[in-house]
Amino acid sequence: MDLTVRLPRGLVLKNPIMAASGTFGFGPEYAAYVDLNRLGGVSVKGISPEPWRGNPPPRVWETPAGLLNSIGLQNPGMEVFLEEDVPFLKTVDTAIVANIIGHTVEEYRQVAERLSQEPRIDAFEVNISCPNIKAGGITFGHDPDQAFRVMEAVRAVTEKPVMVKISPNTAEPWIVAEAVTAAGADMISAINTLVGMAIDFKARRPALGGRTGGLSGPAVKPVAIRIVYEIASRVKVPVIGMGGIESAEDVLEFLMAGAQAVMVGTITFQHPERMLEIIETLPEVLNAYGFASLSEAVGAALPSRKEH
Amino acid sequence: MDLTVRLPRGLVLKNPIMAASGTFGFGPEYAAYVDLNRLGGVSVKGISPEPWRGNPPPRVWETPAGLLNSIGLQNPGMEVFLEEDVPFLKTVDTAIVANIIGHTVEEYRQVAERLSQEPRIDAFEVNISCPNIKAGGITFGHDPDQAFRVMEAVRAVTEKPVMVKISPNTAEPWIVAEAVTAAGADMISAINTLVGMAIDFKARRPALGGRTGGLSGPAVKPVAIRIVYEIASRVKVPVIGMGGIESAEDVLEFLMAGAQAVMVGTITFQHPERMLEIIETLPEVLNAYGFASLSEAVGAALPSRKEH
Amino acid sequence: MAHAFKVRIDEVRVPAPDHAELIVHSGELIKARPGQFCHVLTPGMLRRPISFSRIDRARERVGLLVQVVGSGTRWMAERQAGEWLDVLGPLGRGFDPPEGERPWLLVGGGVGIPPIFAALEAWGAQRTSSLEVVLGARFKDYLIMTDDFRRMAVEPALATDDGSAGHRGTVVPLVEEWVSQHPQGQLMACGPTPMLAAVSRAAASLAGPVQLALEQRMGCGIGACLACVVPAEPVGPEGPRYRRVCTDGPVFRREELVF
Amino acid sequence: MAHAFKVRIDEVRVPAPDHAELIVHSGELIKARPGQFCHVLTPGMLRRPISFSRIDRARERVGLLVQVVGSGTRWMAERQAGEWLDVLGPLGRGFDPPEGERPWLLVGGGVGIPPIFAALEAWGAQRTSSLEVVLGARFKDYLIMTDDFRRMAVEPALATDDGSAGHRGTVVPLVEEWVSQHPQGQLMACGPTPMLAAVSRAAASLAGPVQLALEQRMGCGIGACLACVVPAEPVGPEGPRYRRVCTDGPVFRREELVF
Ligand SMILES: Cc1cc2nc3c(=O)[nH]c(=O)nc-3n(C[C@H](O)[C@H](O)[C@H](O)COP(=O)(O)OP(=O)(O)OC[C@H]3O[C@@H](n4cnc5c(N)ncnc54)[C@H](O)[C@@H]3O)c2cc1C
Ligand SMILES: Cc1cc2nc3c(=O)[nH]c(=O)nc-3n(C[C@H](O)[C@H](O)[C@H](O)COP(=O)(O)OP(=O)(O)OC[C@H]3O[C@@H](n4cnc5c(N)ncnc54)[C@H](O)[C@@H]3O)c2cc1C
Ligand SMILES: Cc1cc2nc3c(=O)[nH]c(=O)nc-3n(C[C@H](O)[C@H](O)[C@H](O)COP(=O)(O)O)c2cc1C
Ligand SMILES: Cc1cc2nc3c(=O)[nH]c(=O)nc-3n(C[C@H](O)[C@H](O)[C@H](O)COP(=O)(O)O)c2cc1C
Ligand code: FES
Ligand code: FES
Repeated sequence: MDLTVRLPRGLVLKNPIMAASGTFGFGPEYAAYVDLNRLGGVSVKGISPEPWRGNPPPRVWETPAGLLNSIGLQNPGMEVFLEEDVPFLKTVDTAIVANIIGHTVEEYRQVAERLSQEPRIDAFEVNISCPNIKAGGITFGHDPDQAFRVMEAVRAVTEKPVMVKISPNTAEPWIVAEAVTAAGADMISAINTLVGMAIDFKARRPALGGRTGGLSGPAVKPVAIRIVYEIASRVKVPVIGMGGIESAEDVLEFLMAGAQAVMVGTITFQHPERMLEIIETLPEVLNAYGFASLSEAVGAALPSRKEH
Repeated sequence: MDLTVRLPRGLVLKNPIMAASGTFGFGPEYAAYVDLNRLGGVSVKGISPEPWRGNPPPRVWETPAGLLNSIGLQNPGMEVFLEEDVPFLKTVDTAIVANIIGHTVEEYRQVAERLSQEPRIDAFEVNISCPNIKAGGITFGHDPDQAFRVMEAVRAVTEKPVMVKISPNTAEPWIVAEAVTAAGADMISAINTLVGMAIDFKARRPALGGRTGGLSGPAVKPVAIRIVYEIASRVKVPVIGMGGIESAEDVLEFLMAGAQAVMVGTITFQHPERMLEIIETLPEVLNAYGFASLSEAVGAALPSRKEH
Repeated sequence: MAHAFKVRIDEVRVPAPDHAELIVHSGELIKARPGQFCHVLTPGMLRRPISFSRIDRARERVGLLVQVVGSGTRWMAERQAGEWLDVLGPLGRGFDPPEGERPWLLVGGGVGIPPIFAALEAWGAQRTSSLEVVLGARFKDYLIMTDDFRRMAVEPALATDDGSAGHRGTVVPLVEEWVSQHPQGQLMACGPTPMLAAVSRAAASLAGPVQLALEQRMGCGIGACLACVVPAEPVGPEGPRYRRVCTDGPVFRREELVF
Repeated sequence: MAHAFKVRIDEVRVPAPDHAELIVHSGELIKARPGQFCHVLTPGMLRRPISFSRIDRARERVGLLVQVVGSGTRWMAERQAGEWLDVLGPLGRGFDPPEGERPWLLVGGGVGIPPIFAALEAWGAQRTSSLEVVLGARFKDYLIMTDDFRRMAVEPALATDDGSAGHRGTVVPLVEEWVSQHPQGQLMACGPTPMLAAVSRAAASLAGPVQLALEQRMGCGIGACLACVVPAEPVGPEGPRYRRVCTDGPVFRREELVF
């Protein structure tokens, strides 16, 4: 079965399975475990103009079927990324998505402009939804006007395909999706993590160094499916779905809810090879539920599709 | 260990464990399985002035460590409740919380006024956060002004203790908590369910009859802990915590995050007797983590407590 | 006070591919009526409702016959004799006993067959009137318990979707035929909802009671959560009223239901 | 290409209450250096990092000695010989071999003892200079592996919080004493972070390398997620830099760290 996914501005994925930002480093880290050439794409760790330190440890905490993290977007900044990681990325054949972050609209613009010059970068994912930093990050993602301004600034400096990553922590995430689409976003990716917390009984304080953290993993899948479904029902641009994917069945659930492709995060920590297994079994699973092609499954559960 | 909880307006619980609304019927249903006299309290299924039909089936769907439901607040209306269930409730000695719902501010007022005349009802829980109905319900819970007006109308007609149940589906749930406290709420209960969805592969549509549903169970605990912690940090009134409680350790986590008492929902379906087991083991668990009393644990992880 | 309790699995039978029948020992569950169910703890969030395939009061054993359709039934099918199940039950409204004089038709589809067999086992011996059994399934292998019926000296009429055993197609034509021949008859059926809807229509003219055992996704299993509802009479301006499979059913009279 | 793989448990030992040592067979894991770890799949969301307690190249067996502190270690301690573990490894930066001429102190606290024993087993035989071992634990029963040290002809100095074996208190006074007597010495330590912080201070004046093996909660275990960081040099205006225990460590030089 042909698993190719054709997205706006000529972005082509070999298959709909990409590594989710922040769970796959900048690419080289998992290269010993996963043949990157077989992935649909890799969204690298969030990149800012200058280095960010991140939050104090502990930075992860297990929860029922989930994971809380408060990495705080630690990254060495765009110049180090270009120097140290892009040369490796040039040796692999998979779509590279640069996940970009900033404290201000200007910082988003800066990093998009600089990385736009790098041909190895195939697309941008504008992260306005990270719950783990105080300024910037999620605050842009909760306000359609600010989200619009970030996307507008990024659009002004790049011709590459751009997706905006949506926060699940608002009542109506599709409002932000509509705002950034109006500002020129080519795609929406959803969801980022839910804000959560755990208590360390012995320390008598929140378990994570950053106090609150972002919840990911299978626990959040129903929230993600619903947001993908609502956005796909309302917005014309393609949606990249994620949140709790563990299996090819989970991928099918996102596809049927309206996603054209997906990203896989937390489960990679448990099973580095899981994305490849999913890619291998996806055709069988599509067939088992009566889909002759990938595109047939996309949006199959949306109301508009039922009326046809 | 004395587990008594003293709450505003003379509401006294034998212990901090109450049954969560919608998971325990109106009281009689579980009476064959659980000695209600041993519970801290029971929050009954949401009650409206007139009968509500609820949503089409299927109404529940399993998710990883969670449960989606779209019951849609089916209930026989306040008069049937008073006639058919209150007589039974008069035979048991536990705090009875009437969970009330309405499509309009006026409906909330009506049901509060009518039930306020019934001495067996010890307190109200104003449900402005149910994601499973279209009009009323969650729309009140997402708008601090509307939430204020609902609480104001309820306050005008009852002297009984009133808690307002908060939706987790907004960026800053404490804003609604602050609004209803300003309108005279004596307590906050949190959280109601997260909005979610699952896809039925064979039917090629959302699995629940109501399309979206409310996510509960262990999966949501980190979201609940964080919201309880934030509300308890900001609002002066007592917080009743819930979301994913399975064990006495989970209860302790809510207490340390600032809850004075808790409600237990989804796990009761799996283990009807679990609430009683929790009540029995809570003193040991408190002791194991160095708490000599219940009140010592309340808020132990809050920043204000650390500064003392 | 009622409570969840543990029952020992005495024996595990494999009546067909993808099926397992757990024979469990329990002085409590043998109080069940055919058509009642128990709510079985599995590793998932919710218990699984399973009917009784046989109720052996003398030996204090009941049967739980499952078809593997997902994680919970797979887990059940993997149990071994000597292990324990955590159950709530018996739960729900079972079949009312057949009326003595009326011709009696039992209709089972797929994993709706077990409670039908339990009904035959409980009441078949005292029957004074004619009795027939119609069983349907997707294909031959899934026509479970046919030997059990034969041991009760009943030769069931069979139907399979693919014609691999008995009539090709559903049980409905067989039911229609029986109804036309036995206007004074009574009927008990259990199976997938579309089958029950068709059986209900086919049996509309019967003079005797038509009892249908329904399935619905359940939460509590004891009447508290209102998860397990099905559309029922009376139909008001907003549509049918909703009633609970776990306590108002699983067995309903056809007049009570709206398909 | 590296990958997660399954290793067979040859033997399960119980070195102390609440502890278990799984002896697993693996041609891959025996390539490990003392101080490295493997990332073990358990039923939870994340794998569990566990050091090697012994690395027997000849018999192709390594030891994984766990103290039961939660769900994952409990699950591991319940494994039986003949079962399989799913592991990633060996991972991380292990201890550098001791420098031949320098007096050598090995310090282990609690479940930090296993990698210390692995270091002794790997390099103890070739030593040309003096060697001492200091072990600490909460109480006597938790002083694990002391017989293993004795079999290597080393009598460890002991300390317990409650004085139930050896000195009452922590290992720190014993380390301080050794440091004052061996200014040219080198040191390897593994244990809880507060112990390592104190050992690091006590060993500040040593002329030889001071290697400390740290713990931190991990996600990926292979350097991708930046979960497992500890504060490290250089300290900038915003505070220390963060480095990864899983790939930059678990073993660090004391100069690299900020406690
Ligand atoms: C009153 C009653 C009696 C039943 N008796 C039998 C029986 O004797 N033998 C038998 O094999 N099956 C019987 N079923 C169906 C059986 O309950 C389901 O096949 C089973 O719950 C599926 O669980 P799973 O984990 O394997 O499937 P999954 O699809 O993984 O289950 C997911 C969830 O959906 C629910 N679910 C899935 N299918 C059904 C269904 N058809 N009906 C109700 N809930 C469902 C599960 O309980 C669970 O909560 C009965 C159902 C009811 C309501
Ligand atoms: C490099 C390294 C080597 C280790 N070697 C050993 C060893 O040889 N023997 C041994 O008994 N223990 C060792 N530990 C500690 C061991 O990893 C934890 O005790 C274990 O992960 C606890 O898991 P749990 O499920 O039992 O506890 P839980 O508290 O239920 O675990 C919850 C989560 O916290 C993490 N966690 C809890 N405690 C620790 C801890 N101290 N360090 C890191 N993560 C933790 C778990 O991995 C899990 O993700 C080592 C830790 C590290 C980082
Ligand atoms: C440890 C960790 C770090 C993450 N870092 C980022 C990040 O830098 N940028 C980003 O957009 N999302 C980040 N995310 C969110 C994921 O990309 C993804 O949206 C989320 O984890 C849901 O998918 P999952 O459940 O498959 O992990 C991170 C998630 C985790 C678990
Ligand atoms: C089946 C079901 C029905 C519910 N009905 C109501 C309701 O009528 N009113 C209400 O305020 N909350 C209702 N809730 C929400 C619960 O009271 C509780 O807030 C939520 O389930 C989180 O707790 P839990 O994870 O322990 O179940 C319902 C939850 C479930 C699972
Ligand atoms: S399953 Fe809860 S009412 Fe029937
Ligand atoms: S655990 Fe992921 S970087 Fe160390």
